[in-house]
Amino acid sequence: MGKVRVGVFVCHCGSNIGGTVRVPEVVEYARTLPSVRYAEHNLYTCSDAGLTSIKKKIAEHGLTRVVVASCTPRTHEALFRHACEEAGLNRYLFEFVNLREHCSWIHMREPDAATAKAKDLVRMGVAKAALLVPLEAARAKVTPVSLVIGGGAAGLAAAGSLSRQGFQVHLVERADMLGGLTAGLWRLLPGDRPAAEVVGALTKEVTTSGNVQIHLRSTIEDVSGFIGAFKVRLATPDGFAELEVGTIIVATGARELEPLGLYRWRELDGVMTQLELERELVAGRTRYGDAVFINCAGSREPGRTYCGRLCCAVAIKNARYLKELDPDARVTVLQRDVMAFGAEFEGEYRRAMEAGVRFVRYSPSLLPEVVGDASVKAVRVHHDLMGRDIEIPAQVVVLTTPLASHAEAGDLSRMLKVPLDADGFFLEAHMKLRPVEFATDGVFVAGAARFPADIREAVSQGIAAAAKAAAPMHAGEVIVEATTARTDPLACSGCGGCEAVCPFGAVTVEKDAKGRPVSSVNAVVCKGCGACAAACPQGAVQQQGFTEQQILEMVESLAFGREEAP
Amino acid sequence: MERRLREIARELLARPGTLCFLGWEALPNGRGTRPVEIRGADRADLLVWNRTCHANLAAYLPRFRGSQGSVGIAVKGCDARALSELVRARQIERERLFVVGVPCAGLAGPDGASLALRCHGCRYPEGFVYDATLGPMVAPDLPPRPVEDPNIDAMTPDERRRWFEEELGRCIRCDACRKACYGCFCPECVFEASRPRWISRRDTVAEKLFYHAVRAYHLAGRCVGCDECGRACPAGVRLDVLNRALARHVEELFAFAGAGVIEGAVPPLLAFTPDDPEPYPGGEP
Amino acid sequence: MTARYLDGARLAEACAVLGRNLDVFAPVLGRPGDAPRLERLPAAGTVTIAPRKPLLPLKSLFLPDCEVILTFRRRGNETVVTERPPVERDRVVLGALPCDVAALALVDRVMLQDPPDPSWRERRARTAIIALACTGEDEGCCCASVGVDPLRPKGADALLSPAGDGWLIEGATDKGERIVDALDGVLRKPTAVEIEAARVLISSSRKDSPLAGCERAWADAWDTAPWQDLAARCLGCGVCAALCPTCHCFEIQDERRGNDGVRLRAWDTCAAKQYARMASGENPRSRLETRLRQRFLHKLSYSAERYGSIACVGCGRCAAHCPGSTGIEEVARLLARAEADHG
Amino acid sequence: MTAPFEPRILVFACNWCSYAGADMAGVSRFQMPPNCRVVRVMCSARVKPEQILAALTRGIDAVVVLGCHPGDCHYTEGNYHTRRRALVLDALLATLGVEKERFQVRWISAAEGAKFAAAIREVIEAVRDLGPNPLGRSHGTQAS
Repeated sequence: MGKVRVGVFVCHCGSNIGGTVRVPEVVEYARTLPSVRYAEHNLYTCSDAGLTSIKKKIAEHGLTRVVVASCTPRTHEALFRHACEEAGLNRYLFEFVNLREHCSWIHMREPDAATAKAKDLVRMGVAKAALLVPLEAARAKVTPVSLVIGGGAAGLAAAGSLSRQGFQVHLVERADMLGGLTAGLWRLLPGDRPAAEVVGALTKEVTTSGNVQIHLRSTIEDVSGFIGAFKVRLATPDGFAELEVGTIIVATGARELEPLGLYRWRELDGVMTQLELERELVAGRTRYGDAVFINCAGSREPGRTYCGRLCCAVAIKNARYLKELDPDARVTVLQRDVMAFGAEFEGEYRRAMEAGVRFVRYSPSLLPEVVGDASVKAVRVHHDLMGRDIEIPAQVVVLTTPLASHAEAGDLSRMLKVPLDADGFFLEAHMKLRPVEFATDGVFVAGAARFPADIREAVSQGIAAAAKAAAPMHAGEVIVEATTARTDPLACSGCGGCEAVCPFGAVTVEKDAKGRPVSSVNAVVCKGCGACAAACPQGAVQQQGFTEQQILEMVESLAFGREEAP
Repeated sequence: MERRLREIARELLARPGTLCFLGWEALPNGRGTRPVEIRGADRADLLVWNRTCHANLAAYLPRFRGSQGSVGIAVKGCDARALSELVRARQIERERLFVVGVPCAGLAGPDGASLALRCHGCRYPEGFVYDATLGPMVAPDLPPRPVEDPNIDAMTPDERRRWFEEELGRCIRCDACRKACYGCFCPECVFEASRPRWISRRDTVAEKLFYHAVRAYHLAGRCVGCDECGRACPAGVRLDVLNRALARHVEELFAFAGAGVIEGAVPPLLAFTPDDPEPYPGGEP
Repeated sequence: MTARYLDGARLAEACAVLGRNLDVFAPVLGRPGDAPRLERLPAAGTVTIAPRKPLLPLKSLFLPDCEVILTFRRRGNETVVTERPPVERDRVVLGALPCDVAALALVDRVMLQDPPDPSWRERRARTAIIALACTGEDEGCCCASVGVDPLRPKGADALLSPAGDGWLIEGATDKGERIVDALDGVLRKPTAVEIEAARVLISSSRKDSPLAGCERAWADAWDTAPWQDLAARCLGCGVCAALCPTCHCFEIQDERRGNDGVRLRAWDTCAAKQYARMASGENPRSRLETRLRQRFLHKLSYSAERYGSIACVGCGRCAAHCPGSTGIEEVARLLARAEADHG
Repeated sequence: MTAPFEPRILVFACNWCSYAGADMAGVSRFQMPPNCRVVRVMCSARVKPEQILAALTRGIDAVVVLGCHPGDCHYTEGNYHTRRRALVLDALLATLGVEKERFQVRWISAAEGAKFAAAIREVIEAVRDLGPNPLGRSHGTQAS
């Protein structure tokens, strides 16, 4: 890798560093370090003057490694790497030393100690720099085709958005029709718009666009590959199909929880779930008589502790419909507390009360009781405010159950190497910063597959996921982290430790020509965390840019490198 | 039992495609046994089994990495644990092995009569699948391990450190311990590598401490307590004290059954659960 | 030259006297059950002048397992080097065993041939060896089979012969005589009984080892001996070489840590896999059996060819410590058998 | 009259949370004693216990590993591996009689500059009280 000639550039950062650390002294010290061929200080190394000087000195002194001792790599590393690149030096032959955040700013009253520490830090940086090697970021072509798993609101929105952008889309739906849960609904809040219209609008786009290939009654059998080049095996009514896609959007939605064993559902006539109610409404039933809705059926309790979020709004909506269908009927909603978030739902809540729907609070310690022999007669409940039991006559009891994750989510999460949360919903890379992405590149999530979402949320998440998925497909290639892991096949015993700890499935152990197990890293999938390198007892797996030798050299230059004997 | 062992080996070696049978043979001086690799059915009668069969034959298996043909091997409980961990670590294919379980009621100590220290409280690998056994492979009724000598648990940290510095200080850096260890199958040991040079050749306590500490860590959750390292050590360093202590800690920390006890089980250091013990500040949920 | 007598009770005193102008080395027993170790006095543990082989042979005082030849510090582009002398003061070794003493002569053949190894030569020149007439009680002992006289060993500067609860001490060289004179204050004239006791000493060191009459070239052994079988058992642990009194291979390494470093000479062995590996990664002895063959043929054949005697003094350490219980005696037996079968 | 003992402490910090937390401490001008040297790694799971043992046997007085809060790892599960390795290393060091203060793990997010400063102060105090690292007594390079 050529001669090691290190150049050190120490920054005053105005007085931010220079006001505490005696920068010229640090530069003098740097000049005494082995393999340092040049050192200087700059008022602002990140200024044009500073960057120009770096480039000039690289040429003048034939520097092959550059160390900048200034602020934090988190803000300035890219800038200095770029400067090295402009001077014809590989961008990874640059090492950053943090003298500001990690030294001058935190030892402002101790110039001597801060200066001594700055020398240590520079020495450690130079020690590592001397061992840096040029790296090339891996590039991978991205097939401009996307797979959308799930034909519900989120999936339809995602597929529609992608097709509008001119990408081929495979839309996979295991049911025999599109629309998902929404398709079975009556009317939607806000605005009482018939669900059929919304589904129709969403569906129309994908069915009419030539870009979306719809696979009904189809399921995912197997997924291999990585961003840009996934291979997907599809089970369709007419046999298996192999798809090659660049990105994958998971929009598998959720299911309405079946309240088995709760409130005598499937035991008494007249006890039904919200979805069952809406299907009846769609089918045209108009007579219900007195109705009691029981919220939080099967949610916010041990075993399923989460709040379904939407169910309150659904109960509010349907309670009002029943009241409107039969103004004389007594419609009561038993609730633990009403989560009618946002202006619209708050409005709907008021609207329902004005329509004459009664809301009665019950406590989880005293659950309501459905009374009746063959069919529902009444619901007995402890009225929290009156502090006594009351009995509410009813012909219909509607159970408001939360959305729950699909049992099959587990298989899909294994195939895609993406995680699930404790409730079996898909877990995104970061709930705030990367809400529709998985940690695994090229795989995205939208809608109720992540967490109970209403149609608005499902659609916007679908469009967001589509946008995220479109980015690499527009670029046509992905450039991935260069500080990835790498295996030395001669040193590797094939024990599989690296494979076991890799969160991304980037490391695999397979037999070589001689039949010996050997690990290898897929640089495109690897995110450069280094967990595998730390798991390898022998050091056969190395993380480029953070090799065993580089780190140990820093440790030793701290332990042994001082002027005075330790 | 010995006869049955020979019969099994003979029958196996007669089969086409059998490479060899790993067992124990009597020492020339008749006092004790040593490992033997039998090739050819006619030599099966060399095989013996008795209380002096200390050698953990699993240590020889990684040599067959990348070769063809099946290998017969006699294993005691501890050896079986080593074997199943080697299979888990892909150092040998289970299909290639014909594993003969030897019901061991505890090996002889140095004096020939007593029970070897390491055998006290020995447990057989639960759920290990043998291809044949010389008798029922049941947990022998062995006395629990006597109060450790030295009893490092009873020492203050400072006493412990001094004890280990003195004990490991006896090490002569011959590396026999790792070469005798079934679990040290790296093509090139990290201590032999020169980039980086993890360890100095210098004869200092710190280097010895580093060497043995790293070895213990590498074997955490993989050490089966066969104490072959101790047997190989010419300086009589009590390596078992460190290995045993760490094995115990790992088993307690992660409710781990023990290295190789459950076939295919991943060693604790290659796995995790979100609800592992959390002693570190900032980790409270 | 007349024999003098050292009372067991006055051993410590004797060591102290010698310690005035010399570095004194003696077998020290650290922990019961362990083998004694040759240590510089004063040392923790008890000095044991007895026919018990020290863990590391006498050779290790002349070719240490690891020694610092020089130290260096890097400053900018220059490097400051400081050499280390092999010995500070003249040295004396008390109670060396005849097998170990004989081994020094075998290693001399290598280390003192032109060009001689400077630190070996200086250590040899500046060390007096007081051997112990050895009754060879260990099972492994067979020095008598390879031409070592355990009771009157060659190569020692003075000899201790057990008698009563002490030792008869006789100088054998000027160096030895000077040591005896220096000890005059703690020695006394032996009684007739003591002289007789020392005269009738018997060593149980075996004379019938297959190593006896081994000193010739084993031309065919390369192909005929069952190296494969030996390798099948060998763990390649290298204990045999680590403890061998005649093995003398070493490597020289520069070790830098931070900006400081040392040049080391450390023991090495042909039993180790990396021993023959070249910079290219090519390794002519990557297979265990080839390394075994190298080690044992070197001792039993090449050495005999070159110097007229095998490179083994029958101390038995290799057999005693081999986890596979295979010592050089057994190898010699196998060579003989192989020759008989093929010859 | 010798100078009072000042420990040398090595800190490994993960790029995404703890190193950023350290930056935050700097930006906030939280003052702390100058005994620590931070080495940046991408994830705390890159830190190899061998490296920690090397530092300690080479005479570094204490090693601190900082990572994201469990569950917040940038690489989803890296710090869970860090935690397991640390638990085992703790056990190993405790067995060897090394004071627990000489190896510490803290979970510090990018926002927790104050927590970083506090942690560093605590560590330094504790190690100062312990005195020099005995494991470093006879490490391998001094010209002895």
